[in-house]
Amino acid sequence: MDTILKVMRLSKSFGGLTALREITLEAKQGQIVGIIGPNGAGKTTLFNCLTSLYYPTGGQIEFQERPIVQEVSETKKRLIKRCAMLFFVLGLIWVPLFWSVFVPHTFFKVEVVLLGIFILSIRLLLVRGLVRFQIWAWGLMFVFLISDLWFASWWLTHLLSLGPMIGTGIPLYYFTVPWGIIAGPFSIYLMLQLFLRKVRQLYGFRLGPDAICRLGMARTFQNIRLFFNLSVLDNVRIGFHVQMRSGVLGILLKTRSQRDEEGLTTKEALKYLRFVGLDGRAFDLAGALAYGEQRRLEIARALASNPQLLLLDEPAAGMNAQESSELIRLIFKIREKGITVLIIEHDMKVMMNLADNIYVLDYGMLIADGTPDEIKTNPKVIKAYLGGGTAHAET
Amino acid sequence: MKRLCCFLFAWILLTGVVWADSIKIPIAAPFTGPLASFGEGMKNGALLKAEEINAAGGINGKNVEIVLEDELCDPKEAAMVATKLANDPKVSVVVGHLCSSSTLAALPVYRGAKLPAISPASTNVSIGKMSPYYFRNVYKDDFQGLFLAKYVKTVKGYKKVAIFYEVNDYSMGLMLAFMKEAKKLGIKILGTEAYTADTTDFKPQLTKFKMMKPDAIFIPGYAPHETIIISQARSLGIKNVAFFGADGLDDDLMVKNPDTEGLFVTTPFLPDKAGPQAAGFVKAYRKKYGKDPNWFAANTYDAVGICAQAIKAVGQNREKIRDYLASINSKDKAYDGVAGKTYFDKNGDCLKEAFVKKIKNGKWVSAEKQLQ
Amino acid sequence: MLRLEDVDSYYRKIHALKGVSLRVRERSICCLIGANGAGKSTTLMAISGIQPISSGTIKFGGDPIQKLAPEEIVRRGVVQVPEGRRIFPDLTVKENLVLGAYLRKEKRKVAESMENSFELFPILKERREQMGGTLSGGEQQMLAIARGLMGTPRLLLLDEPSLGLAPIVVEQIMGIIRRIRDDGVTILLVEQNAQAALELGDYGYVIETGQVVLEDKARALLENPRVKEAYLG
Amino acid sequence: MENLLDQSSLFLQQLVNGITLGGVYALIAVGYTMVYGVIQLINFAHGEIYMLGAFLAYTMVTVLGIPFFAAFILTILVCACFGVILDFVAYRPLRKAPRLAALITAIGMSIFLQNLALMIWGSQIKSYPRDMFPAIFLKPALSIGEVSMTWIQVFMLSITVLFMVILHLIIHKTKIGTAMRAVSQDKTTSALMGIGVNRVIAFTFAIGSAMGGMAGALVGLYYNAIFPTMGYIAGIKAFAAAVLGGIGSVPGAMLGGGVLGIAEVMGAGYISSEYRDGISYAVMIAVILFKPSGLIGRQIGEKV
Amino acid sequence: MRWQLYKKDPRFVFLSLIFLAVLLPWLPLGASTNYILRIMTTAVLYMILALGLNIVPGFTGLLDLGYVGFYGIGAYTSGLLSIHYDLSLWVILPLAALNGALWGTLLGAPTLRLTGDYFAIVTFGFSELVVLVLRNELWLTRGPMGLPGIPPPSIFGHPLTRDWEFFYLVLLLLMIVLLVVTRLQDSRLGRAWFAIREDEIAAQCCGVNLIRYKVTAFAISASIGAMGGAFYAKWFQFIHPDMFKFWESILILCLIVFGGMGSIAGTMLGALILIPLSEVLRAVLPQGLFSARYLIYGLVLVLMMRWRPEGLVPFERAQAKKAKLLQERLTVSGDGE
Repeated sequence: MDTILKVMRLSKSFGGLTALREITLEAKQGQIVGIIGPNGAGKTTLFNCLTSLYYPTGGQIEFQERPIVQEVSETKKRLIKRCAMLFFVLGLIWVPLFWSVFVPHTFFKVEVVLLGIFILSIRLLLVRGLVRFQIWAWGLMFVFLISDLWFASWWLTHLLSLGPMIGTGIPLYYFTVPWGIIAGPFSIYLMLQLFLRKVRQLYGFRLGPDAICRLGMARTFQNIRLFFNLSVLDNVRIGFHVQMRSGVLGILLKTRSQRDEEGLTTKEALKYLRFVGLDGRAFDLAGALAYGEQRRLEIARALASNPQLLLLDEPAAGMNAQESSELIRLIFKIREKGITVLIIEHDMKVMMNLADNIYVLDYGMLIADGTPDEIKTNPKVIKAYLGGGTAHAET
Repeated sequence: MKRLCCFLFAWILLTGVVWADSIKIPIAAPFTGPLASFGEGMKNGALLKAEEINAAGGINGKNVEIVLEDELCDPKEAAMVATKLANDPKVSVVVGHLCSSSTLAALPVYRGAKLPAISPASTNVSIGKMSPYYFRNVYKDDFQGLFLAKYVKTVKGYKKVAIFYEVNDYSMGLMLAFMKEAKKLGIKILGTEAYTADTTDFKPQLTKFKMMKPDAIFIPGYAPHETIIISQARSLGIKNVAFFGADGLDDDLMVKNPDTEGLFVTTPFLPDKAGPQAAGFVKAYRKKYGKDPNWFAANTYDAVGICAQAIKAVGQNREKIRDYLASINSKDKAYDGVAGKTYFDKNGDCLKEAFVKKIKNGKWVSAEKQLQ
Repeated sequence: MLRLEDVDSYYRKIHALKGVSLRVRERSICCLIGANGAGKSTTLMAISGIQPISSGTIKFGGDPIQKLAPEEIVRRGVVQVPEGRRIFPDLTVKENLVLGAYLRKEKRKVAESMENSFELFPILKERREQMGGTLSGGEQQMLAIARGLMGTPRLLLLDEPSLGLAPIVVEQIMGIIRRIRDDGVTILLVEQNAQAALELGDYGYVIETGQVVLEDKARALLENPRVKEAYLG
Repeated sequence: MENLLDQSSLFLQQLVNGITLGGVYALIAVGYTMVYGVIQLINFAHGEIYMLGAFLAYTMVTVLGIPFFAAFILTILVCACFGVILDFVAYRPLRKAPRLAALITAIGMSIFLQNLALMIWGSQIKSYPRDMFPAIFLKPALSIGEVSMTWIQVFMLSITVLFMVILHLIIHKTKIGTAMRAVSQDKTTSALMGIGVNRVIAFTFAIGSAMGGMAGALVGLYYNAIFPTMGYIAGIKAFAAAVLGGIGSVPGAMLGGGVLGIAEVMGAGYISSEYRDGISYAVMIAVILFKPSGLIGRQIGEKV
Repeated sequence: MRWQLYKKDPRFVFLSLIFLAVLLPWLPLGASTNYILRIMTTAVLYMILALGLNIVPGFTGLLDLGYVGFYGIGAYTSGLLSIHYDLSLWVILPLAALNGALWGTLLGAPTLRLTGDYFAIVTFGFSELVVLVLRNELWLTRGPMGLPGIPPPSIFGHPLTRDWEFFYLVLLLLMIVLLVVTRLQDSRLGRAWFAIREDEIAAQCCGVNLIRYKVTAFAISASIGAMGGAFYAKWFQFIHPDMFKFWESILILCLIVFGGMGSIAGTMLGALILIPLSEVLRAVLPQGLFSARYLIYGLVLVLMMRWRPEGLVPFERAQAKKAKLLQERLTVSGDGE
């Protein structure tokens, strides 16, 4: 069996609070993998990291051998920060130079001084954005780097034709030559750095939840997130979104392929609804469904995107015994389709019958993994669940 | 069903036409909104004229009825009002639209309905050429700007002038005309600054003017803002600089402000410079409304007079009234009104004199020296 | 002291509480245990007047309180320490505590209670001027309980005080809860950590999908095979 | 050399103008920022309260003949009450509704109030007659060379600073202020602490509206022009100031107001007076796009 | 059976209403026919505008206060193109729509990641900036002098001047817009928008790229607005920056809030009721109060939000109706169960 999902040393912290601490887990093709743990153990945070709703603070995620999240080393981050500082320092020289050459004789005019302060403060702001890894700073940086590059070459090529610096009498090339020599290559270097994939990732150029879904990872939510004001059928048809191709023009012209696609989607959607046992309610509003039905609809919607890996977040929560046994049957049916399922559940009872492999989380750490039988007898797990003990490995 | 009832109700309201045997002359102007005080002048002038006509036995035995249509100086409203008027068979001529933008918006409607209209107040240059059905008994902006430039140069002898204009058609039209003429006459324009109708803080611009040290500041705009501008200028310490403007400042609002002492403006109408007929008008106006007429009142008074004359001559046929109005095309055929003689050129524009008046001891008086 | 009778409540369209009845005796620790989403927190929110109930009565000391505004319920002495601490992260520890005593007028007595809580939680005294958000999880929980105590409650509702805390800290907190009870405050403790809660409590209820399925003395519940099964399957 | 002197006195005079204008923006911005901080609502109608403040003071002085300073204090009180009523009538019923609903209500309220003022007072610009104008205000307080500052500017600035300090003290040193901060962070928990959330929100509205009304009364006097649409532009600019400073933070509103006022005046003075309003809009858009947390605000994360 | 189906089909209802509208100029209304036609032309124009705006707040759930900016851009595109190049209406309309879409994309791309109220403020700022540019760039727009003398549109060399001709033209435009909007609504794109409106996070996890679909919505909305503006310029033959002030945005927003955000029928109903209302007010209200008629629009917004936030035709009811219709259609064609 192939490994479909591989999570390595994944960490996530909010402010000072660590929600996940170096989680490592993997799921193999066709398995049902359970993640259990008491409330607040970080299970949902893990799911949110997997589906890119959160961005992990550290660690790596691989899905179908494709890296979704890569780790960026501290050294790289430090390098970027140093480069950003250098960029500002070069600006300190650049601004007076610029006035001297391009706005001659007006060096002390109020407006010009204001303009200089303005440019410098923008450069400072940019540095701040850059070291905080903000996306706008990344984009704006290129504008500034290109202009720096251009001026560096301009000054180097106009070496001797420049007069002395206004107000001082010092020959300008004392400043321009070193500035040009440093700033030119530096601009190119920094641009290349910023284009690195890992660095781009730092600035938020990462796969969004939609791209993750497109790759074949679909999920449900702990507190049901359906489109309550739309019909059940439409909910599932939205699930088909990633499988459909028609664009604006096709829709406006209602081309044959668009019509066919719509018809097919409707049929398929009804098929999925039958699969989860909701075919009788396809034309009702999703908000009108009972709780258990809403859960199943959410699963149908997730299935509609034709996933390789299905993430179910507490599907049995709030269900009675009969409903949850129906749910277990449904999950087995899903597995038969060849879909790998990753389930969060805090209720061990459900999990024991269901999962091939179980990971146990407790306050953000992985405390055990193994088959259900192993887990059942694992003392750490029992402690975590029934609680109270001090016999924890950590303490 | 409910919807249908609503619709029917609206329809009945809309189509309700009042049947009364009188000649309707509608006045379309802003009677509410920021320019309401000008609209009020128009209303008063028109009502006064209608009263006089009716007292004299009406037009061909029928009474004149002034219908007030409020268009808020909003082009869209103006077009709607125009359509309403154009589709009223009792309306054969319209006196109206104060703001040039309203006039321009209403103009295609009147043209489409072949309804003649006289504007007593729209001074925008482009109006005349647009429609054969539009006339006006007021001069154009370019004339006024040119007049002012000449007056400033020859009578006042100012050499350095700064302009503080509002971003609207009237003010900018005046500014452009003034600048063009100033260049010819060798008046130095130190700078132009703008403001919008929503602002009341003019200090940044005025501070700039203060540093320019002009002889005078030209403020082509409307009275409500300009009175504040002058006050703010004085409080900033702009003391020995004269302010002057155009007919948009001819309003009692200016007199109420003690800072405006010495301000001079152009106007199409001066009570004491006009003929004996005007003296009667001024007297009647004072009696009825308890204040002096401004030029809006005078011009509207005349416009209603021209309409009445036209209806009297050719009846209530729109096409004939237009032809009649177009035929008033020379000095000897001119309508002799309180604001001077009115006759139209081939565009429907008129040529009229302008006068200068100023504020002295908190009152509007005619300037000692007029430019002839 | 507190009595719930047939309380029904809806959350959106979901029937969250289906006829919950329970009673809390004076000067005791009553535990409400159950799985995630079973309706434990909803019960507490209903008692505190945040979550509206559709039918049933909630009586505190004999008076119905289900229609009162939350602040009125607090005034009567029912104070809740909500799930997940919910301290105010941008206020200092001291300000958090002052807010706990929001409805109390006498400044001197408030200062006295603050001294008491500092005695109970010495760590808070050290962190007095620190922002609430900068405390560690255990400290936040202590702050939350101390803040609840500032309101001089007659009945303290504790919602999952052990949530996300290391076992040693849980131990500590449970000890403090016992001390509070000994000081004469009645406690309704909602827990997922059944072992810890039942060891501490006097009486227990087990709640499942909005219904009370079991109730007994805490010791007895601890031995009950159904409880074990409910958790370990 | 003389040119240089002129230049710098121009600059200084513009700075004085800008700071005064900024003070006004700051006073209005406080209302936005406080209400936003507590219930995350852009109270569009706040600009209208500012307008009402101006009209109320004007009406009290001219129609009822109350001396200005008494009218000033009365206006502040009436505006505070008005803010509370506004909250009670328009926003309280929507506390649990989606934010879009509250926002649309706010816009509706703003239009309603503006047109109500239009009906009551008419759209003409109103000015205080000279004899009812406190005479001292027009005298220059200081004048160095070409740069001058009138007493009313001094009065406005000192009032602004004074009330900002008072506000800061209220928010950070009193119980109700602590409660306000608590409510802005977590309404449910605040209710659990026995804080009357609605009462605290009403108090916030009262303070914000009092500031807005005060700004209105001052501005009405300073520019001596009062009209029904004055709240619309001023409100938007003050909102821009609040965003610039970091919405939810009172010192931020002060800083944002000052920066925006100076930027606007300098922009009108040195760049283009035609695009004067545009400068505020552009600053606002740029700040929202690039730094939504403002100069001294904190990033507000969204919960999943 | 089929007839039963058709009778309930909203498309059938719309078509019959439009048929009635086509009859309107020939009803015996006496002299005021043209006046009523003008009011109805305005109402239909606002229907188009409201349908366009509806795409953003109605379908994707973002409050757009800058719609009038695109309306203005469309109007000026149309006005300038017809004055300087004398292009035909059929060239101008798509060009104006394209220009609107261009600006919509330019504005939308950076701003659409903002949360609701910030987005509203930015769009508001945008529309104010558009008006400022229209006012101040004299070389292009003649600024506050307005743009007079726009030649009326002509069809086969016959210039349109009469009111009924414009009425038919705007009806035609309405039908086109209606077709576009309904097709979009019943497609992959429309469902993606609805998903965003209902729950952004769930939509993302269903594979909907938020930015992309929001930008698309914004661009399409802008282009419909611009098209409305293009017609407006040709109809009025004069445009002025003051016509595109913020109040217009509020008015259009008011229409869709009143009618029901997100529902097409509601949006049109809103325009059909509220726009003629303004003229009824002119007849009913005393002179001084007419200028304060926006008071009523403000009141409509407040009261609707308080008592009936979903509008006259609520979104979910429209959705439920649509689903039932689809069910019936599928049963008839035997595709369904």
